[in-house]
Amino acid sequence: MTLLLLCVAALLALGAAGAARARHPDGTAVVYGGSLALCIIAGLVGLLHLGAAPQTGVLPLGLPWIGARFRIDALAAFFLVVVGLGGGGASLYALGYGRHETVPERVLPFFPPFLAGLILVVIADDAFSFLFAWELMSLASWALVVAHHHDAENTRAGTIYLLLASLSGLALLLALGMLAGPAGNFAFAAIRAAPPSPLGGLVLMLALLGAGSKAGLVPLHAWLPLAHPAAPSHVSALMSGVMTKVAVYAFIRIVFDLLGPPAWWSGVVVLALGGVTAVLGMLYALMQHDLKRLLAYSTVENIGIIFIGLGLAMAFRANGFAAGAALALTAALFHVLNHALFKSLLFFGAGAVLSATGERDTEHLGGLIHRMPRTAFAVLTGCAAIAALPPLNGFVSEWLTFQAILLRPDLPQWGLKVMIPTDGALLALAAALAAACFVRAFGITFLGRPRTAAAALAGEVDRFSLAAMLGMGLLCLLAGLFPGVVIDTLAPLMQALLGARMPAQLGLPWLSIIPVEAARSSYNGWLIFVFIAAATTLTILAIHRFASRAVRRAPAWDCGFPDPRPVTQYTAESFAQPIRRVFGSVVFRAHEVVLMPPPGDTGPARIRRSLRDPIWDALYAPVGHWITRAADVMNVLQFLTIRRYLGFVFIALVALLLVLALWQ
Amino acid sequence: MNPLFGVLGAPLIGAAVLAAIPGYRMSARLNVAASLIAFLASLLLLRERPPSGDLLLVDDLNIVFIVLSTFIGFTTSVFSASYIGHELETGRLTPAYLRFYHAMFQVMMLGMNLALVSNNIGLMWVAVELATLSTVMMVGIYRTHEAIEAAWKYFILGSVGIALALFGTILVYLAAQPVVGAGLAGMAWTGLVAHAAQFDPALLNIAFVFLLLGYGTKVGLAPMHAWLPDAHAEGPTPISAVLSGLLLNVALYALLRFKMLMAACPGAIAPGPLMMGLGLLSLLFAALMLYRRRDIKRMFAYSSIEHMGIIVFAFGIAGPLGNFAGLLQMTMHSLTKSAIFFSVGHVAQVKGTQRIADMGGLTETHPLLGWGLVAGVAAIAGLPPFGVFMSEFLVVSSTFAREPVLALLLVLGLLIAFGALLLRLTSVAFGAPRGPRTGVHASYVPMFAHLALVLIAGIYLPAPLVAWFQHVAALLG
Amino acid sequence: MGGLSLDVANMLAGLLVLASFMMLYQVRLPALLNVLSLHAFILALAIAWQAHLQHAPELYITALIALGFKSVLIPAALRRIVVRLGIHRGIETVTGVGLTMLAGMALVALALEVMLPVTTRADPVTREYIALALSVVLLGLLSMVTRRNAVSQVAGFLSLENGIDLAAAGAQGMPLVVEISIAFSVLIAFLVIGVFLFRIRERFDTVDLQALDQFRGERA
Amino acid sequence: MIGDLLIQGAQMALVLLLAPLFTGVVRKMKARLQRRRGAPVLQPYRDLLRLLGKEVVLADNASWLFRTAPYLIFALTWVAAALVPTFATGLLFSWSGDLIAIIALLGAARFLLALAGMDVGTSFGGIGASREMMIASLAEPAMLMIVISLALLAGSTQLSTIAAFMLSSAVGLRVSLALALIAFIIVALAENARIPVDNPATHLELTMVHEAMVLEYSGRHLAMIELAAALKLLLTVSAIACIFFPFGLAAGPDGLVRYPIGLASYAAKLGVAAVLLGTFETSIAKMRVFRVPGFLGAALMLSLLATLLLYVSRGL
Repeated sequence: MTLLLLCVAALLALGAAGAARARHPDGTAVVYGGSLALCIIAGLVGLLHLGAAPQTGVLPLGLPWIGARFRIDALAAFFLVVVGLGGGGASLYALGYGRHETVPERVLPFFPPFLAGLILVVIADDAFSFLFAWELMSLASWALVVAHHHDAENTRAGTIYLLLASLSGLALLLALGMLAGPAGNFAFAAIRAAPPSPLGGLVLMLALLGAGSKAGLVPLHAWLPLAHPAAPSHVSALMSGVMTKVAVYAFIRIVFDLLGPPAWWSGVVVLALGGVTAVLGMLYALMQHDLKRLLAYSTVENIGIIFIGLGLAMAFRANGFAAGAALALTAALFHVLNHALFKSLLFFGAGAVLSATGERDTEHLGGLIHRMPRTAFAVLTGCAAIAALPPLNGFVSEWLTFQAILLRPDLPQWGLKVMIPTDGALLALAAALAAACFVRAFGITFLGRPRTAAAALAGEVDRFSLAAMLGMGLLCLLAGLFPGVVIDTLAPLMQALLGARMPAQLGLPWLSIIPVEAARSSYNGWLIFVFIAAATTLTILAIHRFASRAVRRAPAWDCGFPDPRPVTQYTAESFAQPIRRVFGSVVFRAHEVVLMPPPGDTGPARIRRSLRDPIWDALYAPVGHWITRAADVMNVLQFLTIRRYLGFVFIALVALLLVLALWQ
Repeated sequence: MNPLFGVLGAPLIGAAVLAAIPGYRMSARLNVAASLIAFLASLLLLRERPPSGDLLLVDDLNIVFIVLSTFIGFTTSVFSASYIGHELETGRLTPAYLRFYHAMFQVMMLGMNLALVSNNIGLMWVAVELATLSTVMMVGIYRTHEAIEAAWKYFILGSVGIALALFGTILVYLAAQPVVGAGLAGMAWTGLVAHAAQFDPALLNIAFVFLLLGYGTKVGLAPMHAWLPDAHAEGPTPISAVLSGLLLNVALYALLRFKMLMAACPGAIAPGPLMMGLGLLSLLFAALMLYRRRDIKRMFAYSSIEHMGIIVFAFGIAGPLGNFAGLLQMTMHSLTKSAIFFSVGHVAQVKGTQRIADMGGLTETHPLLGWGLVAGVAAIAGLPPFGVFMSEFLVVSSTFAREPVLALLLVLGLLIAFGALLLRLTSVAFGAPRGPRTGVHASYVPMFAHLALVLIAGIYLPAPLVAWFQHVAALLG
Repeated sequence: MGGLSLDVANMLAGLLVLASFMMLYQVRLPALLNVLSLHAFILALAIAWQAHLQHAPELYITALIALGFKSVLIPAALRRIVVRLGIHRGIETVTGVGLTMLAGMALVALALEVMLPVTTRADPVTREYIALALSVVLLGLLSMVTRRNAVSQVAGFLSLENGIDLAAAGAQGMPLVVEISIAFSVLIAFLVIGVFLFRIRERFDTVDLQALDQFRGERA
Repeated sequence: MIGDLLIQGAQMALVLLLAPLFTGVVRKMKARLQRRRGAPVLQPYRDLLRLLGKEVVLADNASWLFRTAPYLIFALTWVAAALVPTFATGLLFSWSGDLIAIIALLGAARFLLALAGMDVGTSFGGIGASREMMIASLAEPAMLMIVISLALLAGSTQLSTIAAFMLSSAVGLRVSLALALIAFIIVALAENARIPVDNPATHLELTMVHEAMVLEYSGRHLAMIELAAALKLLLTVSAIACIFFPFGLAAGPDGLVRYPIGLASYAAKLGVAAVLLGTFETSIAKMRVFRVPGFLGAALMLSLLATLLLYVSRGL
């Protein structure tokens, strides 16, 4: 615990050092090297505490009569590991990537405090410290989002981000305030000891609002696709991979730890939101051609998957089915870890592409697999993992979620009876769309022929970036091959939170995983991997040995009409067109118009497409409109005459006197 | 020697001397010196507290205000020294006006300090009036049409407010007179609070209505707020800082005293709901008004209204948490808002305008001012690691557990206000630089001193301070 | 205290209220200032009567201030201003005098309804004084709100302040009354000087948007 | 153990050997129905051998991904096929992946194929990949919903367990099973690029999906992809047979006698499937691409309905 707090202090100091030495050539190395080391320490501390008894500490800071309380229990430890992994990876990556930064003085001072905020949220053990860290995390990441402030889009993104972050902070504040009661028992220990709040449902909804808006749950996701691309790529990775997970942590902490057993309908709400988020997030992602924005929307999708798991856990818990809740929560947390890994990797890849070509727009890329083979390989791993392909890790967590969905068809409540299978369909749809989305993302960016000179002249990125990407890729593979390790590591956490755990996995033959019982379902990642590897190798060997191995290079065949210009390739837009026609016409009111030149005109035909963001139109635009209207109406009050202002005083006085006269 | 002589004498003598001295450098230094003496004297008050007399009183409640007031007076005088020189260079002010300005600065400090230490509600009223008159002068000092209009508006509304407050004061005396007896004792806080239980509650109720509206005008509560934005916007920036940082507090202090009186009288209406209502109204109103502001100082003036709303709301909610939060919020707001005005003042001087549209990219052209402003706005918006976060945390959480609906309104107001501040901050501090990029001879010390204090308070409140605040909070009921 | 003294006190306070109504009614500026002069004169009498009743010699000072300063000096100064600004012939466009008078009646009723029940512990003179003082205060505020002209607003404020003076004088044994009335006089002096110095006429009180644009930084 | 290993090996070899034959039979069937004589049923083997012997003509800008993809696609499909019981349940490694894993393995193969289609940067590759992923985005969820409804019935996602459950008398006739079967068939047609979703025999630009993706492939690479496609077809048919018509499936350790029965019934089922598929494909026209979503959407709805019915009542 002391070590961890020292880590946080060191990170804050590192931020100060970053401010002081930002322009110095070794400033980048010092800051990122330092944060790498500290993240490793934090991750290790988390790892050591995974199975250990909770450890607490108090500092005489924060709310004076409570102090800043900290506690590492299994839940906090797990998320510490996630933070350590994501933060460490981002720092390592930034050792190389950060050297291209044009405004280091706007990035270096805020990166370590951002990490400190992430760590503090996870270990905070009273409402004040928790929210303090929560807002610190928001503020530091906001500063990073607006680092490249000359671009008006970035500052707009920052504004929307901080506004929604503030909403989330206030919602959590309300939730925790309700839990703490009028006497202000803000320590989590006191909240746990207190009898369950009679307004538990309200607290839960507020927690959902607060944590959900930070995590990017539809319809509160609006900031995410704006802010994540705006930040420097290693920060995007951290925001997408880790910060949204910390929001998930907040939800779990409040709902599963501080609040008593939830009502079953709250499970329905969470399941519905999770399912909608998963599908809508992916559909949004499919409509993007900005690489980082696409990744950000894919984060929304994954948050949806995680919340499906959480909703299942709540539904099971509400029905007193602890073992099922353990399975669902394990699936959710496994996906938390997985997403942190592959989303970091993918954002690193996007950053590598950005620094190699200066482009984020996939329509201006292409053919990078030739110029950046290692990056391409790492990104391909990430794409396969996020598309839930076996034997990588994304598949395992989604598989576990499916197992949880299949677990109990006999829950008594009708809401759950309808919602759970629907979520199954939504999850399956989201997974299939994810595969399409990442085929598109990887294919357009890395495959084919370069669409611009920048893409044609790109070069491989530096060692640190590659190390970070390949490291994350390796972790994705390992987590996919040996999921039993992760599940067993999570077991003490489940035991502490739910009073039940999944069956022990590590003792099983062949290191398979069996979520419930052998006859029901089992999966063995490494064996499948070995099968695939062996089959591939054998085939190649056999064919090369017994058949032909001759290769001749020739121009592409292309059905006999090869066109050397890269414009004839499929673009991101055209790739998405079938899906846009199938889903987008309803969801996004997608509309296509082909403008044909008049006969005789040799100009090209043009296609114009339009999309509407349904959620923005239905939720954010009206709110903005309403506030603008109200502000306009109120603004009249700035330009009244003194007489009118006196009139207000007069009316107030007479009204109060009248009230008194009537009241007496 | 009685430290009160320092607190009151330094500005009094300072005013007299400054009125006589030409030459702005000298007088700016003297101004700083006088403010420093007052501040040091107020620190001495912490160590030894003079016995309360018929007219003057130092107790646990007002000492908070005195120290805060003299401290901000001191830092503002330091800021003013560098600010005012620039005004002279650009010709906005002449040496004669500067002489007047410095003298008035001390008169204003005298008025506020006197209002804070007076034991007599009549004397306090006179002192508040003195402070009002001197600030009216300062607001109109640039003699532009806008400044004169602002000063006039301030003057009229302030006068009406203060007249209502006087009527309320007379009614309080009237309620006290049968119990305490005629004479000075009937107007002394010490006597009033001690015997409040036997006062006629109905009379006190009416008195409180007048006092709330009267002093509420000076606090800047909606709908009596109209003078405040213009007065902040058109006067010299040090005065804006003092107005927001001090004068509003002085009026608030008066309100708090009367609230204690009400609380001590069992039959009287609870002042809480009234204060909560006015506080919420001010918060929501100011939050919406923030959006259409084009003048940066006027915008922060509205933010002061917003915060005064929160503070009055917190004191209205009362209870140990509410009062503690109110005190803390008030202290933090004073420090932060004056720091913001310190920054804004220099910014406006550099850019030659107060129009938000003509500023941009400050963090790039003037990093210290720009980041100072960012930190200030973050602090005022209640973001950690700054002190306002703690007070808003306490206000919102303690309200929600008791009055969920009110808390939701409070949160709504906070969010709306935050949105506006953030929008404007973004356009001022970030983006491509707009307007002149010339350097500035700024004194950063006051601004960063305030921000540092706010930062420290946000992370660590020293135990004695906490105990003291808690004690005061308990006094407030 | 005899019945006569009570009656006199009552009559004086009542006259003050009546004068306030006259101010509400008056639309021509010079006439308004005359009424103001009368208003202050009645106030001076009322305070003097209180000084006599309460045996409080310092109240005579207050009465003298009221007489000299408010009844003579200030109206005279205002008259000069009115002439200087060239608005002495103007008729103020106050809409609905009748309505204003009705509102004034309602306010007096409200003041009595509010004050009389709560001052049962005070002595009868004080009771009357306070209740009528509140009426005068409210009427003064009303006239400020209904008038557009700066001078007539100042006049309204003066009558409001007279009401407060009446209350202060009526509160038995209230200390610092003299000091407070001096402080108030200073305020009023500033007010008048302000009107004079800054040539504040009607220009800030127009509803013409063009003029607003000119004088308010916000709309630029 | 050894016996299981043998069975496992035999099955893997069997599907590999049978796959081209099944394709050949279907083609022959279709030819006959169209009153053509058609190629011999062994023609696919000859095609494969010929392709294997040829040199690979690689587009100039093909990457390493393009070259490795065929082998990986083949391997993934083969591993998936190895997990499906053909004539006997109780495969040695069947527990290493369940039905969901099989779908995901096929999904991985498709993922790679689509990428390979985009690698050279031709417009046809893009067309194919884009349409394939659109079709998959509907077919995969439908498939998973079918799995869910089966799993709810059988209490397991393990193919062997499901087959064993179907063999038992507990099943009876159920609405949801019928719905699932129809949906499964629709999805199977789409997954294997059969009429009416795609036409495996055409190279007409605007209609092809699967063929467009493999347009640039030649030689042994093409052979691998063709073989993988054939394997996938066989796998799907085997899965349908194993789930919905598990008669004769050899299960348990109780002796070698059952294996010949299993083999025979498997051969019979394949024969019936080839006839049905050929007949169906001959009697229906290919759809326009944008009619396909409706077709597959119907499958998705049917399967979702099947699942919902099961949640509502286990008896349906």
